[in-house]
Formats: sequence, structure tokens, C-alpha cells
Amino acid sequence: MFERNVMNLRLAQGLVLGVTLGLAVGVGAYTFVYARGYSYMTDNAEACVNCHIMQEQYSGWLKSSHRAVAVCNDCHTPPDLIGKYTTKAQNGFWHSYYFTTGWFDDNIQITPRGREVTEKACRNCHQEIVEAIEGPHAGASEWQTSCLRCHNSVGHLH
Amino acid sequence: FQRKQEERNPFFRVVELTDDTVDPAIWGKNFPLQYDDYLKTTDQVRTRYGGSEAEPRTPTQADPRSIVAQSRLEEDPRLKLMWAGYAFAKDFREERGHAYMLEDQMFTERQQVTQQPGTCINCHASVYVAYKQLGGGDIVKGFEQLNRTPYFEARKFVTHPVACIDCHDSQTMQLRVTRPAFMEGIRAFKASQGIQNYDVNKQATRQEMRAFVCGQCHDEYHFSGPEKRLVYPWAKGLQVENILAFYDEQKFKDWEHAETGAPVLKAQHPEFEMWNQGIHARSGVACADCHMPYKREGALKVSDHHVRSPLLNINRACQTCHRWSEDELKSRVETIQRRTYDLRNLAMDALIDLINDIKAAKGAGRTDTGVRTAQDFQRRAQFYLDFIESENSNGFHAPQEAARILGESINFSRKGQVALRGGV
Amino acid sequence: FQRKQEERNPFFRVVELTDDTVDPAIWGKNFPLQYDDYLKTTDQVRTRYGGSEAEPRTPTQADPRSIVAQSRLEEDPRLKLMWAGYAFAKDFREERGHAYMLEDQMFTERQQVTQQPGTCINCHASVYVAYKQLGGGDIVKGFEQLNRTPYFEARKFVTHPVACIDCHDSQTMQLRVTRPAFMEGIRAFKASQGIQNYDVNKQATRQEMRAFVCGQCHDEYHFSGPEKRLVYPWAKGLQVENILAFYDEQKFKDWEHAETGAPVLKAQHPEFEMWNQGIHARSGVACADCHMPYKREGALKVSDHHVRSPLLNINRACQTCHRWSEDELKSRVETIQRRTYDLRNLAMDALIDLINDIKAAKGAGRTDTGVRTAQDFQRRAQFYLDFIESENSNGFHAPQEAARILGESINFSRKGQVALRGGV
Ligand code: HEC
Ligand code: HEC
Ligand code: HEC
Ligand code: HEC
Ligand code: HEC
Ligand code: HEC
Ligand code: HEC
Ligand code: HEC
Ligand code: HEC
Ligand code: HEC
Ligand code: HEC
Ligand code: HEC
Ligand code: HEC
Ligand code: HEC
Ligand SMILES: [Ca+2]
Ligand SMILES: [Ca+2]
Repeated sequence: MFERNVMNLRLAQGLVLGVTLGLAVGVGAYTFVYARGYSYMTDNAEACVNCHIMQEQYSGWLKSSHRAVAVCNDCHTPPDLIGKYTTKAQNGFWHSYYFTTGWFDDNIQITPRGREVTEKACRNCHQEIVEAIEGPHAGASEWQTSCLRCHNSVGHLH
Repeated sequence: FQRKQEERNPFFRVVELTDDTVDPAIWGKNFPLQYDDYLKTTDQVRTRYGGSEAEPRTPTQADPRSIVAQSRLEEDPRLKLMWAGYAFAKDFREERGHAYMLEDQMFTERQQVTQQPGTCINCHASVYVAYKQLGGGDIVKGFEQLNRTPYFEARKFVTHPVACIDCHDSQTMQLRVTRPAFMEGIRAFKASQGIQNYDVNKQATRQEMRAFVCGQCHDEYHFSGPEKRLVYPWAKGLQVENILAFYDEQKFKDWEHAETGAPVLKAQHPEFEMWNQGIHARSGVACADCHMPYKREGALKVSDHHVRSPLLNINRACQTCHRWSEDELKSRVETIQRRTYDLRNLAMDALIDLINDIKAAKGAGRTDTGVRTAQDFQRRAQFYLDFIESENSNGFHAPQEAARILGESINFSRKGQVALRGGV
Repeated sequence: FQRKQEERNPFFRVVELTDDTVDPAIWGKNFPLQYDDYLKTTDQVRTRYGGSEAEPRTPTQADPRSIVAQSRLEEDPRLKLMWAGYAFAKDFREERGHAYMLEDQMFTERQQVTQQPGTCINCHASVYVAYKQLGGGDIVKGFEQLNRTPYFEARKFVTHPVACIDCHDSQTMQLRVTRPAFMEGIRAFKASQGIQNYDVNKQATRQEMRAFVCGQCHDEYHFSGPEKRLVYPWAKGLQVENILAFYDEQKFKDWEHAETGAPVLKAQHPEFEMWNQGIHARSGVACADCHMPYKREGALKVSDHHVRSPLLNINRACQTCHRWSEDELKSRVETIQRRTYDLRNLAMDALIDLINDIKAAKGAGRTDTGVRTAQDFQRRAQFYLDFIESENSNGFHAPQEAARILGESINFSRKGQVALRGGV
């Protein structure tokens, strides 16, 4: 996650990153409270829209087939408790950090790690139905069926 | 907390705008974000096939510009032969940002070789208010009057390149079409589709308007009759064959080719027509979606008024809809453009061969039907080729259609060569 | 209760499958859902440009089939002249479902005009086990042996059309490539991309396999040398020019054209090659995604083994990725296909003109370089045209590339005509 975000930064930002990181903890912490970053710790979708940045996905989610059956965290945080809270902490911290600095693309893209979390989430709920198509080596990622390849809009129509 | 503020309060009206406020700087007081971006159209950055290159030059009396865009004629001298006898053979450059439209039109050497009518100004300046004043409130009257005025006189009636008022209603900021030529053109086109008396400003959807405001200028055109009326040739449809059929019916020609005597046509920037043939138009994706994508300004989403190549702005222009990396999207576009460009070169060679053949035949004193048939093929081949050559996306707006048109152009050129030679 | 069964154990194994189990009915005991769909490939439904039409005929001694697919030669007689002197001019039909592959191959009249080698069977039957047995465990040996055997003798070694074992590992059900010709072809191609000793069954990703299993047969091929080895011409790349260059280097020709004496080539079903040039391949969309989309069966999702035109199954084949109505998606495909088909017709006319010209020139006793140049142009024009003519998506797999190839074909044909005539 960290790596990818660094990659994301435009060059100039890359240069100052070292300096700002220290700062960031402070800033991040500030926003964490200000933007109700702690909302990460709850499970209702509204929590995520404390950031207008998440509005697009939120309204997309309201139109999605999963509105009634899955909230943000169901798809964007691992099921197991530790994984769940570390991911939330990470999202929480980084999102707060980027939100405050404003250093992120206008069109946010899910990170590779975020993708994995979500792919797992699909299987978490749809284990049975996809049992047949998962195939023998479903463990190894290049052998996994990517649900997102075909269903990337189930969570929010974009 | 800045951010939370913005959310609630997008912009403050500091000045009153009227339907006569031309100066964008004044509009800019109410809409600083859009104005700041609008000013950036002076930037010149090159992409593989688009953007533009800033070429320094020493200003002269006749042409005070110290920077121009690269010459397309130098990039490909074959263009000079294709346009032999027409002003374009003298000077033709890569187009650049909106900020330059007025000066580039004034100072192109094309102005020196012919007397241009005021009609030209329709697409190179903020003419809406000028139309109104000249027409005593009736823009169509003003339009007709300006068309009849010689260019340099007409030039005196305008001050700015395309400005806010050319696309926006000053009170509601809603998009609107201000160009009679487009109103008439789109009405004629809709009629060909069975929809009578189409009124674009009343009947177009908001999403359509996001393309129509651009269609006011980015399309094929010609000057009709002695009154030099600006007409978009859409009465039979928007495809290249419909347009050629329209010109044939009118027996219209732009000029007589200097080397072959063929009655030829000059196609010009049919972005609107080609976009219409593509998958994006079909999917409801408008010019503004890619060339003026929304950008985040704090908590606001505004349209990026720095109108430019989307390849200089891929994340905003494309990644809303396409979840591929910027590099991948760039190379998808370039793959399409390279295919188009390679085929365009084959079509250009074919046309040059035909032109040289006709020239040789005439040189040998031939005047037979073979020659006349060949000239007719040249007219078609050249129009089809120029339709893609002058379309500025290099095929991207409608990849398969662009290749199809070039394929037909090749067919016309080569058949012309065969016709000149007669049977085996 | 039934459902619960499935849920807990999708592969309810009732029989043991081995690497020698050819009969799909036996596999069907373990995988009834896939087997039932597999059997449906006997259906014949026509789409605008694809599918197939069930044409009744009175069975004869020589050909016991009571139903065949429509004749393409009758649909377009120009094909007979293009293939003059080759078996295809005798009989060429629209392809239909997998269930028919073996009988259609046996009974095509093409078999009556020439002695075909066993090589043919590679793509028309379940040959994997036969290869193993003939090669004493080594499929490559078996492959070579079968290639050398005359068709009707070789035919005795096989019983079924393509079957489960040709695409699946009997123990894991994992996809795998069983055709030496593909293993060698893809290795040669990868080498041209700088990847040495590529082993498809070890190195391909699962998603790639969803296209490679089809690529075992749906590609351009030729029989190399006296040993009639099946070779996919990919050593220089997958694009039409790479393939032609490969044949030119080998001085390979399929036959000498009966009317012109040109050393010509027959292109055949390059679906794999064309798909590779398209936006879907580039986006990681495999053949199986569209031709074997997932379908819901009870509480399970399975791959639809009724391999057919996606236009007969738009909801599953397209709509998970494209949220347009079925009608809209269908007409998008048909728009692409019509453009391709119209240009294909222009290219066909151009080729026919060239053939008639060469014929006339030779009739007049000419043997000059003009004629030889024209014959060479015919070889190129014909291969390019046939590459699209024989590609079964009618341009859909790679719309712009298909148009580009047809444009070049037109150029070759017409240049051939010019060459025959010499200077103006
Ligand atoms: C403090 C403001 C804020 C809150 C609250 C917030 N987000 Fe975000 N989120 C952001 C920003 C800023 C980004 C873009 C960062 C980047 O480009 O990586 C982002 C990116 C994301 C991404 C895409 C990048 C990735 O990590 O894969 C996901 C998924 C996401 N958020 C989910 C959520 C969920 C689920 C919640 C609620 C539990 C949430 N967000 C709440 C600000 C926020
Ligand atoms: C919290 C549980 C949960 C998670 C996580 C979840 N789903 Fe679902 N999903 C459901 C339920 C319950 C339904 C049935 C709702 C309905 O019938 O509308 C459903 C319906 C669907 C459908 C059928 C409706 C449609 O949109 O076509 C698809 C496809 C689907 N899910 C795919 C996915 C994918 C892909 C993911 C991961 C990106 C995912 N689901 C994550 C519970 C979940
Ligand atoms: C190649 C495309 C593709 C991929 C990959 C894919 N699906 Fe689907 N999925 C489909 C199609 C097509 C359907 C509709 C089947 C039907 O309507 O019969 C479907 C249907 C579903 C449904 C809904 C069934 C119903 O009717 O309620 C669920 C749930 C689902 N998929 C989950 C997943 C999950 C989880 C994954 C990843 C493990 C996945 N899919 C991967 C294409 C795909
Ligand atoms: C049913 C699963 C599901 C639910 C529920 C869901 N998402 Fe997502 N989300 C996804 C998938 C799948 C993607 C990846 C989309 C892609 O990259 O194609 C995604 C991507 C994102 C992204 C990255 C940017 C983008 O739009 O691709 C953000 C941010 C995000 N989700 C936030 C949220 C928020 C906030 C909520 C709750 C309001 C939410 N998601 C609910 C499945 C879900
Ligand atoms: C789906 C996105 C998309 C849409 C919609 C679109 N364009 Fe473009 N346009 C492009 C791309 C990509 C290029 C190629 C830019 C380059 O080569 O740098 C381009 C190029 C151009 C150029 C030349 C730009 C340059 O940098 O030289 C013009 C002018 C243009 N488009 C006008 C239009 C008009 C007018 C419309 C609507 C009628 C339109 N475009 C619709 C994506 C789009
Ligand atoms: C009043 C006429 C007019 C209107 C309206 C107009 N354009 Fe232009 N456009 C021009 C002219 C003229 C140029 C060339 C300027 C020059 O080269 O000096 C141009 C240039 C461009 C370029 C090329 C920029 C470059 O760097 O090469 C793009 C892209 C473009 N326009 C897109 C659009 C879009 C999108 C719209 C609508 C939102 C639009 N235009 C509306 C007349 C117009
Ligand atoms: C229908 C609208 C329209 C009319 C009328 C029009 N232009 Fe343009 N012009 C454009 C557009 C759009 C561009 C940018 C796209 C391009 O250059 O292809 C442009 C570009 C130009 C350029 C810069 C590129 C080049 O060609 O060197 C010059 C100079 C120019 N026009 C001169 C003229 C002159 C002189 C006339 C009158 C004879 C004229 N224009 C009439 C729309 C128009
Ligand atoms: C060539 C056409 C064109 C010109 C010139 C133009 N705009 Fe716009 N403008 C647009 C389009 C297209 C939109 C998007 C409108 C929509 O989606 O309905 C827009 C939207 C806007 C909006 C609404 C908020 C937003 O950003 O989407 C404002 C405010 C605005 N423009 C101000 C201006 C100002 C101020 C100027 C002059 C400095 C100007 N525009 C010049 C085409 C233009
Ligand atoms: C508002 C949505 C939207 C935007 C913005 C957009 N596209 Fe598309 N694009 C589409 C749709 C819809 C299709 C048609 C395929 C489909 O239905 O998914 C498509 C198709 C394509 C294709 C395949 C078509 C072909 O001819 O091969 C390419 C390549 C592409 N887009 C590139 C781009 C690029 C580059 C940009 C930015 C300059 C862009 N798109 C902007 C929606 C969009
Ligand atoms: C994105 C979807 C898609 C992909 C991927 C795809 N095809 Fe197709 N294919 C089509 C469509 C659509 C047609 C046209 C069907 C018609 O005309 O009825 C077609 C036609 C065909 C046909 C002729 C079918 C008929 O009904 O006559 C064959 C054979 C074929 N494809 C094989 C392949 C092979 C092999 C691959 C992979 C190498 C492939 N296709 C990849 C969509 C696809
Ligand atoms: C063993 C060789 C072989 C393999 C492997 C193979 N095919 Fe075929 N395919 C054929 C032959 C032969 C035909 C024509 C049968 C006939 O006309 O009798 C055919 C016909 C088709 C058709 C046309 C059906 C119609 O109605 O016109 C489609 C579509 C098709 N195949 C797709 C595929 C796809 C997708 C795959 C991989 C999942 C595949 N094929 C694998 C040999 C093969
Ligand atoms: C490399 C694989 C391959 C080889 C080798 C091959 N075929 Fe085919 N054949 C196919 C495919 C794929 C199709 C379906 C697509 C098509 O018809 O274009 C097909 C279709 C056919 C058809 C039905 C359509 C038609 O052409 O009438 C006949 C008959 C046929 N083949 C006969 C033969 C004969 C005879 C040979 C040997 C000389 C042969 N095939 C060798 C792959 C192959
Ligand atoms: C022409 C190739 C081909 C043939 C023949 C074939 N399959 Fe498949 N099969 C596939 C493909 C492709 C998949 C998808 C595998 C994947 O995604 O990894 C598949 C998947 C499967 C699966 C996994 C579950 C599912 O439905 O996705 C089973 C079980 C299966 N096939 C059984 C069979 C049986 C039984 C037969 C014979 C009656 C058979 N297959 C014939 C290509 C084929
Ligand atoms: C697994 C996903 C997937 C499936 C299944 C799929 N497509 Fe696409 N399609 C894409 C992608 C990705 C693009 C490229 C544009 C983009 O990036 O959105 C595309 C592009 C297209 C385009 C525009 C390209 C062009 O050449 O104009 C058309 C049309 C299209 N698809 C039709 C279809 C049809 C019809 C089917 C079913 C037979 C189909 N697709 C199946 C993902 C898919
Ligand atoms: Ca430019
Ligand atoms: Ca067929």
C-alpha cells in the first residue's frame, strides 16, 4: 500500500515525501479525528462518506445490487479481525493523510492490495456458487478467477 | 476546514454578467477556477500525434507572432502536391490551444494568397455579441452580414478568441449553441433522420450539449454561394459518403487542382462528424468528457477549461471510465493512431501516384475520357484521404471508420490510375 | 436436497477418469452440467453474419449427411475464381458447432478432389489419446506419425469430435494444451518476442489458457514439407505481414492459381491471430469469456460448454462487462461487421479485376515482368483478403485491424493492375 502510494505521487511530491512523512503522522492524526477517521472502526457505509471523496462510491453503492447486502467494509476489509483492523488503520491513516494533503488522483484507483482484499471478500460470501469455477489451483493468484474482471461494478456502478 | 467550507459555498457572484459581456476576464471574476484554466490554453505540449510544438520565429511586420506551431507541410511535403493551387499549399500548421485561434487565423500565410471572407471568423473569435449588434438583435442577420464582409474589415468587430459567452448563457451558465451555421447544419441533419424543424437550444439534452458546443466549429464546412454563407454539409448525413454526395449534388468544388485540373475539395477538421461514427459517441461520451474532464478543486468538481489533448490529462480524461494504467491507455491510443497513420501514408502515396499520372497524361496532350474519369477519382480519393488527414484525433475518434475511409481512398486513387491506362 | 448435494461437492465423482478416457459420455457422468451443454453444439441457429443455417440434403452413398451448413460458394461465387484450381473452389461451407467437426471434414467434397494427409485430423477430432498410443506415450511422435498417414487411414484412429480430454487434465480438470502444433507455434512466437523455450503448459496463466485451448485449432496453418507436419506460421509474429513474410521466406505456396499461374496461399480461420490484435485480448478477455460464458445452474456457476456465437447468448457473454441492452450490443457488433463486410466486398472486386486482367494478359501471350509483378501482387492481395474472409468474426475480434488489412489488400490488387499496364 505504502509503495503504491509513493508511486502515485507526482515527482515534486516524491521529493518532499521524506520530510512530510514525519509531519504526516501529525496531520494524519489530526484529520483522523477531524474527518472522523475513527469512522473506519464502524461498519456503516455512511461512515465512509465523512469524506466527500468517498461520495462517488457511496452514491454508486446506493445504486448497486449490493446496497442491501454488503457495506463498504464487507468488500474493503478482510474478514478476520486483525486483518480487518490493520487494513482499516492503514486505510484510515493513509486516507486521512492523502485527504488532508490532497495528494491523490482525481480518479482514485483501487490498490493491488485493496483488490486482493476485495477478491477475497467476494469469495467470502459466494464461496459455494463459485466452487465449480474456481479450479484446482485457486490458491496461486495467477490461477485465481478474478471476480472483478467481470463484476467490477457490483459494489458501485461507476 | 477550508475543504468543508468549499463544499457549502462553490462560488460567489461578484459581478453581474449580461448577454453582452464578451470579456472572459469579467466572467472570470465570478468563476475564477474556470477562468484560470481557460487561460492555460496558451500552453504548447506535444504528444506523439497531437498537442502542438512551440516553434520560435522572428516576428515580422506582416506576422508579429514570435511562436507558432510546427508546419505540417514541412513534416510531409506530399501535402503541397495534394493541395497544389490552393492556399493550404502555402501554409498549414498543427493546431494549438484556443488562446491562439484569432492570431493564427489572422497571420497564416493563407491570408496573403487569397482574400478571405468574414465567414472565417465564425470559428476563430467570440462573435456572438458582434452578430447581435450587427443584426440588430438577430444573430442570423448579423451572421449573414459578417459573412459578406471582407475578412480584415470583419476582424474589427471582434476582440477575443472563443469566450465564455460563446458556450454559456450568462444568467444560468447553461450551455447553449450560438452559431447559426451549427443550428442550421444540425437541423438539416436531423431532418435527414426524419426529425423536422429541430431546435438545438430547445431540444438537445445536456449531455448532447457537451458535444454540440464543440460541434459549432470542429466540423467540415464550406462557403456557399456569393454571399459566402457558412454551411455544414450534413443534409444527407454525417458520413463521408453523405458529405461527398452533398457536394457532388451542388457541383461544388473548393478549387481546381493546379497540376491535374481536377475539381477538388478540401476537407477540414471533421472531429464532430468522425466522433459521431465512433463507439464513444454511441456510448454517450461527449467531447467535454475527454477534453474538459471534471477536476477536483478542493471539495468542488469543476470542468477543466484547459481544453487540450486528453493524453496530457489521462487520469481525469479516461480513468473515470477505464481502469487501466495511464501508460496502458496512452499506448492503446497510440496503437490506434499508428494503424491510422500507416494506412494514411499508403493512401497518400496512392494519391500522389494518381496526380503524377494525370499530370503526365495531360502533359502528353491527352484529353480523353480516361483523363476525365481519373480526375473524378482524384476528387473522391483526395476528399476521403483529407477527411482523415484533417481529422485531428488521427483515427482515435472512430478507429475502424477511419481505416475504412482510407481503404476506400486507396481504391479510388488506384482505380484512377487504371482508368488512365485503359484495358490490358 | 439435490442442491445441497451440488453445493457441498460440485464435482460429484461417480467414475474414475484416466488420461486415456476419450469418450465424453464417461466424463459426463462426473460433470453432467458441462456434458449436457457440450451436446448442444449440434444446434444450428443463424445470426446476421455467423452461426449457421441448417440446410437439408438427401443423403448419398458418398455423403450420408442429411443436414449441412449453407454453402459460402453459392452466397458469393467470386470465391470460386479466387480459389480457382484449389479444393476450396469445389466446396466451402459456413462452419457450425463442434459436434459436426469430424463428419464435416470427412464428407466435404474437398476430400474428393485431393488426397488429404492425416494432419487434417489434428483439429477435427479428439486425437490426444490416439497420439499417445501411436507414439508409445510420446504425443509428438504420435502427431508426426499421424501426419504422415493418409487421411482415411488416419481417420480410423479417432472416434470423437473435440472432447473433454483435449482441453482438460482428467485428474484436476485444469486446462491444458494437447496439440504439439500449438505448443511449437506459441514457442516460436514467444521466441520472436525474446522469450526462449516457452512451455505453454507450464508457463501460461489460467486466463491465457482460456484462449490457448481454442488457439489449438482456430488459427492459420500450413502443412510443412513431405512429412506434412502441421505448422502454425508464427515465428516472425502473429500479424498478417509477419505470417506472409514467413511464407515468402519458405517460398511456400498452397497452390498455383488455375487462371493466373500465381503462387498463391489459402488463409484459414485466423481467429486466434486476429483476436490477439484486438482490444479484448489486450484487456485480458479470452475466447471462453464470450464463447463459453458462465451460466447459473442451480446453486452453481459453470462454464457454458455450448460453444457458439455469443450473439445467441448476449446476456451472459457480454452484459456482465457491458451494461448496454442486448439489442444495442447486437447492433454494435453488426455495425462493426457490416463495415468489415462492405470493405471486404470492395477488396474482393479489386482482386477479381486483377485476376481477370492477368488472365487476359496471359491469354494474349504475355510473359513479361509486368505479368510476374502482377502475380506477386495477387499473392499478397489474396492472402490479406482471405485472412479476413476466413476469419469468422467478420472483423469483430479486431475491427480496425481487419479494416486496415482489407485496405492493404485493395492496394495490392490495384497496384497489380497498374503494373500489368505499365506507364501512362
Ligand atoms: C479521511 C477521509 C476518508 C474516509 C473517512 C474514507 N476514505 Fe477511502 N479514500 C480517501 C482518499 C483520500 C483516498 C485516495 C488515496 C489514494 O489515492 O490511495 C481513498 C481511497 C480509497 C480506496 C481506494 C484505494 C485503496 O486503498 O485501494 C478504497 C477502496 C477506499 N478509499 C475505501 C474506503 C472505505 C471502505 C471507507 C470507510 C470504511 C473509506 N474509504 C473512508 C479518503 C477517505
Ligand atoms: C457481505 C456479503 C457479500 C459480499 C462481500 C459480496 N456479495 Fe455479492 N451478493 C451477496 C448477496 C446476499 C447477493 C444476493 C443479492 C441479490 O440477489 O440481489 C449477492 C449478489 C451478487 C451478484 C448477483 C447480482 C448482480 O449484481 O449481478 C453478483 C454478480 C455478486 N453478488 C458478485 C459479487 C462480487 C464479484 C463480490 C466482490 C467484489 C461480491 N459479490 C461481494 C453478498 C455479498
Ligand atoms: C468471465 C466473466 C466472469 C467472471 C470472471 C466471474 N463471473 Fe460471476 N458471473 C458471470 C456471468 C456471465 C454471470 C451470470 C450467469 C447467469 O446469469 O446465468 C455471473 C453470475 C454470478 C453471480 C450471480 C448468480 C445469480 O444469478 O445470482 C455471482 C454471485 C457471481 N457471478 C459471483 C462471482 C464471483 C465471486 C467471481 C469470482 C470468483 C465471479 N463471479 C467471476 C461472469 C463472471
Ligand atoms: C459488493 C462489493 C463492494 C461494496 C459493498 C463496496 N465496494 Fe468499493 N469497490 C468494489 C470493487 C469491486 C472495486 C474495484 C472497482 C474496479 O477497480 O474496477 C471497488 C473500488 C472502490 C474504490 C476505488 C475507486 C473506484 O471507484 O474504483 C473506492 C474508493 C471504494 N470502492 C469505496 C467504497 C465505499 C466508500 C463503499 C461503501 C459506500 C464501497 N466501496 C462499497 C466493491 C465494493
Ligand atoms: C473518448 C474520448 C474523446 C472524445 C469523446 C472526444 N475526443 Fe477528441 N481526442 C481524444 C484523443 C485521445 C485525442 C488524441 C490526442 C492526441 O493525439 O494527443 C483527441 C484529439 C482531438 C483533437 C486534436 C487535439 C490535439 O492535441 O491536437 C481535437 C481538436 C479533438 N480531439 C476534438 C474533439 C471534439 C470536437 C470532440 C467531440 C465532437 C471530441 N474530440 C471527442 C479523445 C476524445
Ligand atoms: C469558436 C470555435 C471553436 C469552438 C466553439 C471550439 N473550438 Fe476547439 N479549436 C478551435 C480552433 C480555431 C482551434 C485551433 C486554434 C489554433 O490552432 O490557433 C481549436 C483547437 C482545439 C484543440 C486543439 C488543442 C491543441 O493543443 O492542439 C482541441 C483539443 C479543441 N479545440 C477541442 C475543443 C472542444 C472539446 C470544444 C468544446 C468544448 C471546442 N474545441 C470548441 C475552434 C473552436
Ligand atoms: C467551421 C469552423 C471554422 C471555419 C469556418 C474556419 N476555421 Fe480555421 N480552424 C477551425 C478549427 C476547429 C481549427 C482547429 C483544427 C484544425 O486546425 O484542423 C482551425 C484551425 C485553423 C488554423 C490553424 C491550423 C492551420 O490550418 O494552420 C488556421 C490558420 C485557420 N484555422 C485559419 C482559418 C481561415 C483562414 C479560415 C477561413 C478561410 C478559417 N480558418 C475558417 C475551424 C474553422
Ligand atoms: C468551448 C466551450 C466553452 C467555453 C468557451 C467556456 N466553457 Fe464553461 N463549460 C463548458 C462545458 C462543456 C461545461 C460543462 C457544462 C455541463 O456539463 O453542463 C462548462 C461548465 C462551466 C461551468 C459550470 C461548472 C463546471 O465547471 O462544470 C462554469 C461555471 C463555466 N463553465 C464557466 C466558464 C467561464 C467563466 C468561461 C470563460 C472564461 C467558460 N466557461 C468558457 C464549455 C465552455
Ligand atoms: C464517460 C466514459 C468514458 C470516457 C471518459 C472514456 N471512455 Fe473509452 N470507452 C467508453 C465506452 C463506454 C467504450 C465502449 C466499450 C464499452 O462499452 O465498454 C469505450 C471504449 C474505448 C476503447 C476501445 C474502443 C476501440 O476503438 O478500441 C478505447 C481504446 C478507449 N475507450 C479509450 C479511451 C481513452 C484513451 C479515453 C480518454 C481520452 C477514454 N476512452 C475515455 C467510455 C469512456
Ligand atoms: C469479446 C468477445 C469475444 C472474444 C474474446 C472472442 N470472440 Fe469470437 N466472436 C465474438 C463475436 C461477437 C462473434 C460474431 C458472432 C456472430 O457473428 O454471430 C465471434 C465469432 C467467432 C467465430 C464464428 C462464430 C460463428 O457463429 O460463426 C469463431 C469461430 C470465434 N469467434 C472464435 C473465437 C476464438 C477462437 C477466440 C479466441 C482466440 C474468440 N473467438 C474470442 C466474440 C468474441
Ligand atoms: C480440436 C479443434 C478445436 C478446438 C480445440 C476448438 N475448436 Fe472451435 N471449431 C473447430 C472446428 C473444426 C469447427 C467447425 C466445425 C464444423 O463446421 O463442422 C469449430 C467451430 C467453432 C465455432 C463455430 C460455431 C458455429 O455455430 O458456427 C465456434 C464459435 C468455436 N469453434 C469456438 C471455439 C472456442 C471458443 C474454443 C475454445 C474454448 C474452440 N472453438 C476450440 C475446432 C476446434
Ligand atoms: C489448424 C486446425 C485445422 C486444421 C489442420 C484443419 N482444420 Fe478444418 N477447420 C478448422 C476450424 C477452426 C474450422 C472452423 C472455422 C472455419 O470453418 O473457418 C474448420 C472447418 C472445417 C470445415 C467446415 C467448413 C468448411 O470449410 O466447409 C471443413 C469441411 C474442414 N474444416 C475440413 C478440413 C480439411 C479437409 C482439413 C485438412 C486439409 C482441415 N479441415 C484441416 C481447423 C482446422
Ligand atoms: C474446447 C475446449 C473444451 C472442451 C472440449 C471441454 N471443455 Fe470444459 N472447460 C473449458 C474451459 C475454457 C473451461 C474454463 C476453465 C477455466 O476457467 O479454468 C472449462 C471448464 C470446465 C469445468 C470446470 C467448471 C466450469 O464449468 O467452469 C469442468 C468440470 C469441465 N470444463 C468439464 C468438461 C467436460 C465434462 C467436457 C466434455 C464433455 C469438457 N469440459 C469439454 C474448455 C473445454
Ligand atoms: C470480461 C469483460 C468483457 C466481456 C465478456 C466482453 N467485453 Fe467488450 N470490452 C471489454 C473491454 C475491457 C473493452 C475495451 C474498452 C474498455 O476498456 O472499456 C471492450 C470493448 C468493447 C467494444 C468497443 C471496441 C470496439 O472495437 O468498438 C465493443 C463493441 C464490445 N466490447 C462489445 C462486446 C460484445 C458484443 C461482447 C460479447 C460478445 C463483449 N464485448 C464481451 C470487456 C469485455
Ligand atoms: Ca494539435
Ligand atoms: Ca458459423
